[in-house]
Amino acid sequence: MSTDVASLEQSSKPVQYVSGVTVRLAGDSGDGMQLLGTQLTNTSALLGNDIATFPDFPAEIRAPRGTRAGVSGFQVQFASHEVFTPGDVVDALIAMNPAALVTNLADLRKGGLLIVNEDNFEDKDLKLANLKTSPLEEPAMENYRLVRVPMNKLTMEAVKELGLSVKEADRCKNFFAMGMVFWLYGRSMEPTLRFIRDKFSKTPDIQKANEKALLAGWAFGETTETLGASYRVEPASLTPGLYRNMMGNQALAWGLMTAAQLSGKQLFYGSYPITPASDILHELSRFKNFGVYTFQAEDEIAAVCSAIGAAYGGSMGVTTSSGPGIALKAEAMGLALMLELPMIIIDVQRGGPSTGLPTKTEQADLLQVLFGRNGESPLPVIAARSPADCFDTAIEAWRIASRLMMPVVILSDGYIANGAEPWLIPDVNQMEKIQIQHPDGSDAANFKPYRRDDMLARPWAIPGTPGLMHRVGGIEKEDVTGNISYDPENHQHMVRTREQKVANVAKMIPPATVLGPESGDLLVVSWGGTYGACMTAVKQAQEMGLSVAHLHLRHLNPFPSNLGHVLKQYRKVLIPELNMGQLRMLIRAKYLVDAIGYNKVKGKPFSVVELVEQISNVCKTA
Amino acid sequence: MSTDVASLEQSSKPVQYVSGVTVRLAGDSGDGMQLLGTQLTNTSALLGNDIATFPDFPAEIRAPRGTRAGVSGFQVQFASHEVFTPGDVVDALIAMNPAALVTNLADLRKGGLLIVNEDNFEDKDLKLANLKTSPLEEPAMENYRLVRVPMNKLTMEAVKELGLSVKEADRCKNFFAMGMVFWLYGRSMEPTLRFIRDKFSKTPDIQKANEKALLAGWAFGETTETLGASYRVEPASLTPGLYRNMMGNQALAWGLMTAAQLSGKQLFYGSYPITPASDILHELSRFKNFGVYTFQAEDEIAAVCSAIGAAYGGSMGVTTSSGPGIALKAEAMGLALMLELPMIIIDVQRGGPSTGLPTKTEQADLLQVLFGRNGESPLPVIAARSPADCFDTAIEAWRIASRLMMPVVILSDGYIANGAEPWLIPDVNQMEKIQIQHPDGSDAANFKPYRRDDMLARPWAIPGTPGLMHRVGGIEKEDVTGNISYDPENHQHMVRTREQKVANVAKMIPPATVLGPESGDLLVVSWGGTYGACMTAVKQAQEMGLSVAHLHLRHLNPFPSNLGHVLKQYRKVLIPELNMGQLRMLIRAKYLVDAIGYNKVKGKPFSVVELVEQISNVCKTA
Amino acid sequence: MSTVNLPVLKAADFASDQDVRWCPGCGDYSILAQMKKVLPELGIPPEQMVFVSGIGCSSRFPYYMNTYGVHSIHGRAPAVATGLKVTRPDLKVWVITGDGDALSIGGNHFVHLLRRNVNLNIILFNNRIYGLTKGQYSPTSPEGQVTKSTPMGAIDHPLNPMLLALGAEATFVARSIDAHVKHLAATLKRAAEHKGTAFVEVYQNCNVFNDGAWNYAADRATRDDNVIELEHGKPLIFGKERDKGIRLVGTKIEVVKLGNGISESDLLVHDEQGDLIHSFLLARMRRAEFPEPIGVFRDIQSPTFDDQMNDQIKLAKQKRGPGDLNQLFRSGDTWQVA
Amino acid sequence: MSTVNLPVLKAADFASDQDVRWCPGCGDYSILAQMKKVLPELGIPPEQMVFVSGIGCSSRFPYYMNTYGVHSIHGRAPAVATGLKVTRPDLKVWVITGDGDALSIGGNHFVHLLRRNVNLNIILFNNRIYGLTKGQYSPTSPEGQVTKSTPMGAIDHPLNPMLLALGAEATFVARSIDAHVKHLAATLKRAAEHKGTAFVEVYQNCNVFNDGAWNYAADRATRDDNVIELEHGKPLIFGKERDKGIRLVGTKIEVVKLGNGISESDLLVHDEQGDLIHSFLLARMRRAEFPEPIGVFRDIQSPTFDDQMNDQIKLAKQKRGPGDLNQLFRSGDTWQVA
Ligand SMILES: Cc1ncc(C[n+]2csc(CCOP(=O)(O)OP(=O)(O)O)c2C)c(N)n1
Ligand SMILES: Cc1ncc(C[n+]2csc(CCOP(=O)(O)OP(=O)(O)O)c2C)c(N)n1
Ligand code: SF4
Ligand code: SF4
Ligand SMILES: [Mg+2]
Ligand SMILES: [Mg+2]
Repeated sequence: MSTDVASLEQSSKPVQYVSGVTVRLAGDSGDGMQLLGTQLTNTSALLGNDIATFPDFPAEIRAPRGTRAGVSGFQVQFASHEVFTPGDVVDALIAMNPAALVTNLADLRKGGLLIVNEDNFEDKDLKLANLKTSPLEEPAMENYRLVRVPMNKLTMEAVKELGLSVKEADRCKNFFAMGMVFWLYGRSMEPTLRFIRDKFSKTPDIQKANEKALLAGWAFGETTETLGASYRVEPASLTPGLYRNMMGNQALAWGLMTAAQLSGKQLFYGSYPITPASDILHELSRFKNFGVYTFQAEDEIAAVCSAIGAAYGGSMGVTTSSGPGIALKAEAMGLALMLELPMIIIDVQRGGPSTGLPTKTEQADLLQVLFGRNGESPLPVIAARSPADCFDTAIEAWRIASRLMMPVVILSDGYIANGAEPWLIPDVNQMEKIQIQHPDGSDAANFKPYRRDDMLARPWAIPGTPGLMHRVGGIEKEDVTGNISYDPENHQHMVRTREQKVANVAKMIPPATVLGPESGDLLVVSWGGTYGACMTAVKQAQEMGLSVAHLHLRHLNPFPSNLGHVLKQYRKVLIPELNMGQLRMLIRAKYLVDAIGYNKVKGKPFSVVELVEQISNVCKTA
Repeated sequence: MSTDVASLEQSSKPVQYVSGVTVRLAGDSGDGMQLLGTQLTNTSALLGNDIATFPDFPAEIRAPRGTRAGVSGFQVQFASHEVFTPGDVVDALIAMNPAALVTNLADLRKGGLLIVNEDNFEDKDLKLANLKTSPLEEPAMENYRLVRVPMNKLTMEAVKELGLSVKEADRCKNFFAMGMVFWLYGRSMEPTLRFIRDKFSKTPDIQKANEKALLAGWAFGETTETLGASYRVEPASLTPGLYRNMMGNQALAWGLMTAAQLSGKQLFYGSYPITPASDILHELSRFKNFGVYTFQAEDEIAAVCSAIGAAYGGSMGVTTSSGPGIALKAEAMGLALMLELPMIIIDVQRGGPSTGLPTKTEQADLLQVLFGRNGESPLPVIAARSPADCFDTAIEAWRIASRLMMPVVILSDGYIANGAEPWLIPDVNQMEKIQIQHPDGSDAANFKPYRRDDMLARPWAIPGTPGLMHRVGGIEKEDVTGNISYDPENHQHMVRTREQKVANVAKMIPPATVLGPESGDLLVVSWGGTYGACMTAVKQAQEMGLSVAHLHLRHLNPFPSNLGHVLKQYRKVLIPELNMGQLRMLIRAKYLVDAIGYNKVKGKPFSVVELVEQISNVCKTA
Repeated sequence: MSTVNLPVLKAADFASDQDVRWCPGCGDYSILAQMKKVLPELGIPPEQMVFVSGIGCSSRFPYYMNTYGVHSIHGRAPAVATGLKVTRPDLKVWVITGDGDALSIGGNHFVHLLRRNVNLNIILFNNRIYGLTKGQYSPTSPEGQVTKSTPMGAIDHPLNPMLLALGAEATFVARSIDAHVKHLAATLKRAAEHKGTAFVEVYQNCNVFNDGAWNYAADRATRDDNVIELEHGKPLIFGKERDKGIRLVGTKIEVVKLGNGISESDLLVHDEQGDLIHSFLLARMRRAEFPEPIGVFRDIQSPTFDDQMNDQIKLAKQKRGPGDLNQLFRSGDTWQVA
Repeated sequence: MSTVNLPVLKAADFASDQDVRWCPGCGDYSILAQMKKVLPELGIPPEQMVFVSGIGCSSRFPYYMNTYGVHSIHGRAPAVATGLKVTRPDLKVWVITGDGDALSIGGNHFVHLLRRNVNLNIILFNNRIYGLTKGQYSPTSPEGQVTKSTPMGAIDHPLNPMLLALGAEATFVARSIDAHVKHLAATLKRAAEHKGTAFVEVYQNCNVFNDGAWNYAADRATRDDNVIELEHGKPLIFGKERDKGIRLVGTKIEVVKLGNGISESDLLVHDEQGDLIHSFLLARMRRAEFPEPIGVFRDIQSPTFDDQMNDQIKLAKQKRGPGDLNQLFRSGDTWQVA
C-alpha cells in the first residue's frame, strides 16, 4: 500500500513554498477534530517542521451537537524555522459546521483560506448555531478565500461500496477533511494510514472506510480546481538528532519515569483524576513494566498522603492535580514539608477560581502553591515553559527534592499539558545520574533523623534499616533529634532552617540570563507557558529596533540569586501573566522594582501581536 | 457568708499602693492554674482594674505530672491605667513545682516575689523536672524575694475535718494558693466563693473544702509574716459604663450572635473542633434559645460547605477553624466567592506549619487566607486586635459580607482567643442595624441573579421566593444572567469584577490613622494580636523622645485607601510580625516602600521591651 | 406542604431554559425526564425545591431544573444540602451525585448524611465510571475493568453503595434503572415521600465511556433473569417465567427454582420495615451469584436531624425564653466604671 | 518473615525513649502495653514495623514505639499507610486511629482502605469522644450525650464502626476492650496474623472527658451480661451463668434463656468465615437490646491490594520486559534531523 500512497501523493498541481503556516481545525466535539489535529501535527513533525499546537475543547464531554458550546478546535503552526507558539493568526481555517465557523472566524487572517463543509450549512444547522442566515452568504466572506466542500456527500460517495450505515459513513468525514488538508500542505498520508490500520484493526469495514475517505479527500484536492495551489513548508533546521512529537503531560510522565531511573528509585504516583492533569495518570498507568506504581486514590488528599507514605518508605513519591485539587492537598503538603521528605507535587493549572474554566488555561495558581498552607511553609517551585520542557522540569524537580529532602512543586498549565512540540530525544545513558543515599545503619549509634548536611538536608533513613528506627510527624520537632519540641527558640530555629533550606536551592540552579541587551529600556519577565509568546514577541520587538530583552524565570522559589541585579539594568520591567499579577507582586515585594503587569485572564494564551503592541507602548514611555 | 468574708478580707497588714502588677501562676496541668488565673482576672476586673491576660498551656491534655512538658501557666497584668498586654516582666511568680519554677523564672524581674509550694520540691519532684539539685538552693535565688509555703500541708490541715481522701484534699491546693494571691493584692474572695458554690454544688464536701482552702490561703497571708506587705492596685479610669471580662473566642461568638440579630438573620455555624478555635463552637452551642444553629460537621470541608448551603438558604453562614482546617476549607472558600454569597470564615491562627504548635500563637496564616485558593480568588480579610475587639470585628465582617455579597475572612490568633480584657458592654438597641433585603419576587420578570448594584453586589434571592428560581455554581458564569459561560471576555470581566468588589470594601472602612506624629523617622505598622505590644512599645518610644508613630491595620484586604500616602510620611517603616514578614511583603509589593520587618516565630507574643529596643535601633539609623 | 390553591403543575414547569449538555444517548436524560414527571405529582411548587449537586456529568442536573439549585464542588453536595435543609426545613431538597462524586471523594459526607438522616433525597447516578473526566474507573467499577487509569484492569474491590448506605443505617434505600422508566419514576416518588434521608441508586448508562455496563439489568431480554423487583410483603420471585426465588437458610441466602417441593411460601418475603439484616441481605445480592434487587430495600421512620435540631432550638426558647443579648451581656460578673 | 536467627525480642525492645504523655488512667496505656507484649511474638524485628497514625490522643501512639512511625494529619493515616505498604510490601504496617480520626474526618479513607484490603492492621481507639480537643462529641457518641459541643445532647445517630467496616466488605473485623487485657492481646495478635486489612475496634476509656463510657462492657461486675465473647465454631452464649444465648429467627435475632426447651443447639453458631450476613448480624448486636460481641467477627481471605498491584507490575515486566526508556523514547513516530 505504501508505494501506492507515495505515488498518489505526488501532486501535479502548482506548489507554493512558504516558511510557516498556521492551520485551525474546528468542528463539533463529535467530529474528531482533536484526532485530526494530532495527525496533522505528527505528520508535520515527521516532515521535519518545527511545530507548536493548541487544542481547545469544551468542558462537556459532548455538548449538544452543532451548537457553539460544542465546538472543538485544534490549532497547529508548522514552520521551516523555530516556532514557540501555535500562532496568533490563522492562515487556514477548516470549519465543519456554522457554529465552528462563527466562533473561529475572527482569528482567520484577511485573505486566509476558509474551507467549510457546506453540507452542514442547512437551516437546522444554522438554528443549532443560533444563526438566522447563513454566514456563507455574508459580504464579509469576501475577505477570505472561501472554499465550500460538500464533505458529507463526498465521504458517502467514497465509502458507499462498503455498505456502512449512514451514521458510520458520516463518521468518516474527518478523514476526508484530513486528506484534503494533507494534500493542501503536501503532508504524507502514510503515518495516518498506519494509525487507521492500528486503531480500527478490529473493525475492518470502518478501517477500510476511513482509509478511503482519507484518500478521497486527497484526491479531491488534487483533482478539483477549488483549492488552487498547494503549499510546502520545508523542514526546520533544528538541532540535529532524533525527534519525536511531545505533549506536556506525556513529557511530565516520561520525565518522572526518567528521574526515577536516574536515581534508582521506585516511582510511586498517587493521584485523582482532574482536567487537565488526568493524562499524566493515564500515561504513567501504561508503564507498569517500568515498575511504576500508579494509585488512583479516593480523593486528592488521599493521593498526596499516599505519596507521603511512599516517600517515607523510600520511594519517589509524586502527586499531581489541577487548582481545585491542589487546594485540597494544602494541609498534607504542609505535613510533607515538616517531615522533610522528598516528593514532587505537580499543579497543571486551569482557569479558576473554583471549578472555573476546567478546560482552559491560566497561570493563576502561583500564589496558591507558594502560600496556600498554614504557617510558614516555604516550598521550592519550578515552572515548565513548554510541552517538551516538562521532561527536564520533572527531572530537575526530583534532583532538588532528593538533594534537599523536601517536596518540590512543579507548575504546568492546560496550554502546555495538551500542546505539542518536537522533542529532541535524549540518550538516557548519557544523562547525569541523581545520587541518593539512604543511611544503612552501620553507624546507628550516631544516627539522628534531623541532623543536617551542608545544604541543611536531613538523612533519608528508611524503614527496614536496623537501628535507625525513628518517628516523624507534623508537630514541631527539635532539630537534630526530631523529637517533639514546644521550645520557642527551637521553633524559630526550625522555621528559619526550613526557609534557608529552600533558599539553598538557589545554589543548585543557574543564574538568570536574558535574551537581548544586558541593559536597556525594557526587560520582559515571563514564567511558565507564556514563554513562547513572550520570547517571540520580544524577538519581534528587537527586530523593530526596540531596546528590549527577555528574561524567562523557570524557578519561582527561590529566584536565581542574580535576579535583583538583572532587573535593575533596565528602565522598565514588564511582566505579562495569565493572571492578575502574581509574579509581579513577588518581584515588586522582593526587589522594590516598579514592575508593570500585562494581565490577561481569558482562559487563552497570549497572542504575540498583543505582546508586541504592549512592549512597544511601554518602550515608548521608557 | 458574704459578710464574714468581707470582714475577713480587711487586712491589718501594711499595704503598698502600686499602679500595676503582673502575676504569673505556674504549675502542673492538673493543678488548675487556668482556673486560678481566670478567677484572679475576673476579680481584678470587678475591682475596676484594667487587665490583660495570657494563658499558656501544653498541647497534651495532661502531660506527665511534674514534668516540664506538663507546665501550665497563666499570666495576668492588672493596673490602674490602661494596659494592652499581659506584661513582659513578671512581678510575682507563683510556682507550684520545680518544673514550673525553672521554666518560668527567666521572666521574673529582679527583686520580684517568688512564691513556691515547697512541699513539691522533694527529690522525686526534682527528678520529674529533670533536675539534680533543688533550684531553691541556688545562689540565683538571692535575686528574688523567695517565699516557701508548704501548700500541701497547709491545705490538708485546712480541710482535714471534712474527711476527704488524700487525693481530693490535695486537689484543693490551688484554692489555697488563690487565697494567698487574693490576700497579696487585696482582691475580694466573694466572686470566687460564688464560683465554688456554683461549680461544686453537687459535691458539698468538695465545695466546703475548696472554700476552706481559699480562706486558709488568705489567712495564711494575713497571719504569717512571710509574705510581708500586701499590694493595692486602684481601679483604672476606663470609659465610664458597665464592663465585663471578655475572652477573644467568646467575643467572636457574641459578636456573631449580635450581628445576626442586628441583621434579622438566623445564625448558622458549621464547624469542626480544633485548637484554639473550638471554644467558639462551645460558646455558640449554648445559645440555642437565641436561634443559633450549631453544626459540628464531620470535617472542615463539610463545615464550610454546610455554611455555604445555609447562606444560599438565606441564613448568616459562619465557619471557623485554625490553620490546618482553613487549609482544608480552601476549595470551598473558592466556591463561596464564585457563588457570591455572604459568609464569615474565621481563622484562629496557631503555630505552624502543619500541626505545628497547636496551643501556641502565631500570625502566619495571613498569606494563606489571602492566596490559598486556586485561581484569582480575592476575599476581604479583617484582623481582630484584642479579645474584646473580636466582638466588633465579627459585626463588621457581617456588615461587609452582607453588603457586598461575599465571604469575609476574620483573622484571630491563639493569643487573642484565650486572652481576656475588660469589655465595655454595649446596648444592643443602640447599635446600628445591618440592612439586608432579599428580592421578594414582585419584579420576577426582571430578576437576574448576577445583576449588580453600585457596589457590584448581586441580589440575595433565596429559595422559596416564587419566580426567582436560579442556579449557582462554581463554573465561571456570565455576568447578569449567572448562566455558565466559557466566553473569554466574560471571564476577564468577571475576574475583574470580583476583584473590584473586594476593592469596594475600602469605601466602607475608615482611613488609616496613626497614633503619634503625622510624619517623622519611623512608622510602626502592626496587625492583629500584636496591637497591644506594638502600641505600648511605640508609646514608650515616644516618651523616650523618639520620632515614631504607630499604625494598626485592621483591614488587610483591601487596605485603607490612604495607606500608601501615610506610609510615605516616614523615613522608615517597621513591621513587627509573629511570622516571617507576610504583611511586609504585601506592603512592599503594593507601595514599593522599603519596609523592614521584625519577625519572631516562637509561638509567643512580642514583649514590649524587645519592640522598644527594635524601635530605638531602627530610629538610630533613620 | 398543602396542595390547596396550587396551580396544576406539569413536567415542563420544572424544565429550565438551559440547553441540556449530556452526550446524546446518555442515561442521564431518562433520569431527568422522570424527575420532571414526578415532581408535579408532589404538589410542591418549584420555588420550594432546591437541587444540590457535586461535580460530574450527573451533577449538571440542577441547571436543567427550573427550581433553585447549587452546582457545588466535587463530593460536597451532601454537606451543602445539610446546611441548607437544617436552616430551611420548609424546602424540599434533592442531592444529585455520581458514583465518583458520592463514593470516591464524597464518601464520608455521604455516610454522615445517611447516619444523620437529614430529611432530603439523594439520587446517585451510578455509571461505574468517571464520565466528566473522560473515563477513569470509579469505586463501583468491577474488578478487572480496563479503563484509562487501569490498563491492566482495576484491582480494587468495588464498593457496594447499598451495603455502605446500610452500614450507615440509612432509613430509606432504593435502587432503580435509567432505562426502566416507570420503575424509576415510582422509585423517585417513593423517595420524595420518605421523611429522612432517602437514598436512591440509579443504574445509569454512560454510553461514551462505559457503554452497556448495566445491560444485564437494563435490557428487556436479560432483565428478568438478572433483576428482582421488590414488592413490600411479597416473596422474592424473579425470572422471565417468575419461576425462581430467594430462600434463606440460616444466615445464607440461595436462589431456588420453584416447583419440585419448593413453593412461594418457602421464599423470603420482602419487608421494607424489616430488620436491618433483611436489608443487608438484599444489598448483598449481587450478580452473577444472585439477581439484583430493584425497588425499595428499606423504608423506616426515624427522627430526622433537621427536625431534632430545630426542636432543640424550640425547646431552648421555651425553656429559657428567646435570647436577649442585652441580658446575656449583663449576666455574670460585671462592674460599673463611673 | 522468617524467624530464623532472630534474637528473642521482649516488650521492652519495642518501647521508645519518649515519655508517654497520656493522662494518668487513660485506657491508651493498656493498649500500648498489650501491643508491646504481642509484637515480640510475631517474630518480626522492630525495624520492619511502621506505625502510622492521624491526630488525636490515640494517634500519639507511634512516638512510644521503638519502630518506624509517622504521626500524620487528622484522618489521613489510612492513605499514608496505603502508599507505604504498596511500595514496601516487606514491612508490617499498623494504623493507629481514634473514633474522630477514623470515622469523622477520616471516614472515607477508612472505608476505601477496607474495601481495597491493603495488607495492614488498623486499630481504632474508640473512646466515644474527642479527647485531644478536650471533649466534643464524636461519631460514636450515643444520642443524647451531653458534651462541650452538645449541651442539649447529641442528635446524630452514632456510627457503628463494625457495620460501616462490613458495609465496605472488610475481610477482618474484630473488637476488644482496653481493660480486658488478655482478650485484647489475643485480638491484636489475630489481627497481625490476618493477611489483608485487619480492623480492630478497641473500647477505650477516656477517663478525663468520657469516663466510664464502656463500664458496662469493661467492668468485671457487668461485663458478662453485656458482652459476648466470640469463639469460632461455638454457639453464642453469654451471661455470668452462661445461661443466655442468641438465636436467629428468620432475619431477626433474639436473646434467649437457655433451658425450658431451649438448648445450645438452637443457638447461632459463630463462624468467622461465614457469610457477610453473619458478620452483619453480630455487628448489629448493640446494647441495651443485645450483649455486644467481642473477638473476631470475620476473618476471610481475599486478594490484597498491595499484592495485586505488585503482581500487575511483575506481570507487566514478564510480558513486556523490564522498561527500557531509550526504547520507549524511540518508539512510534520519530524523525531524524541531520
Ligand atoms: C476537587 C476535584 N477533584 C477532581 C475533579 C475532577 N472531576 C470532576 S467530575 C469527576 C468524577 C466524575 O465521576 P462521577 O461522580 O461518577 O460522575 P459522572 O461524570 O460519571 O456522572 C472528577 C474526578 C474536580 N472537579 N474537583
Ligand atoms: C485538620 C484538623 N482538624 C481538626 C484538628 C483538631 N483535632 C485534633 S484531634 C481531634 C479529634 C480527636 O478525636 P479522636 O480521633 O477520637 O482521638 P482521641 O483524642 O479521642 O484519641 C481533632 C478534632 C486537627 N488537628 N486537624
Ligand atoms: S460522558 Fe457518559 S455520563 Fe457523561 S454525559 Fe456522556 S454519556 Fe453521559
Ligand atoms: S484526654 Fe482522654 S483519651 Fe486523651 S489522654 Fe486523656 S484520658 Fe486519654
Ligand atoms: Mg460516574
Ligand atoms: Mg476519641
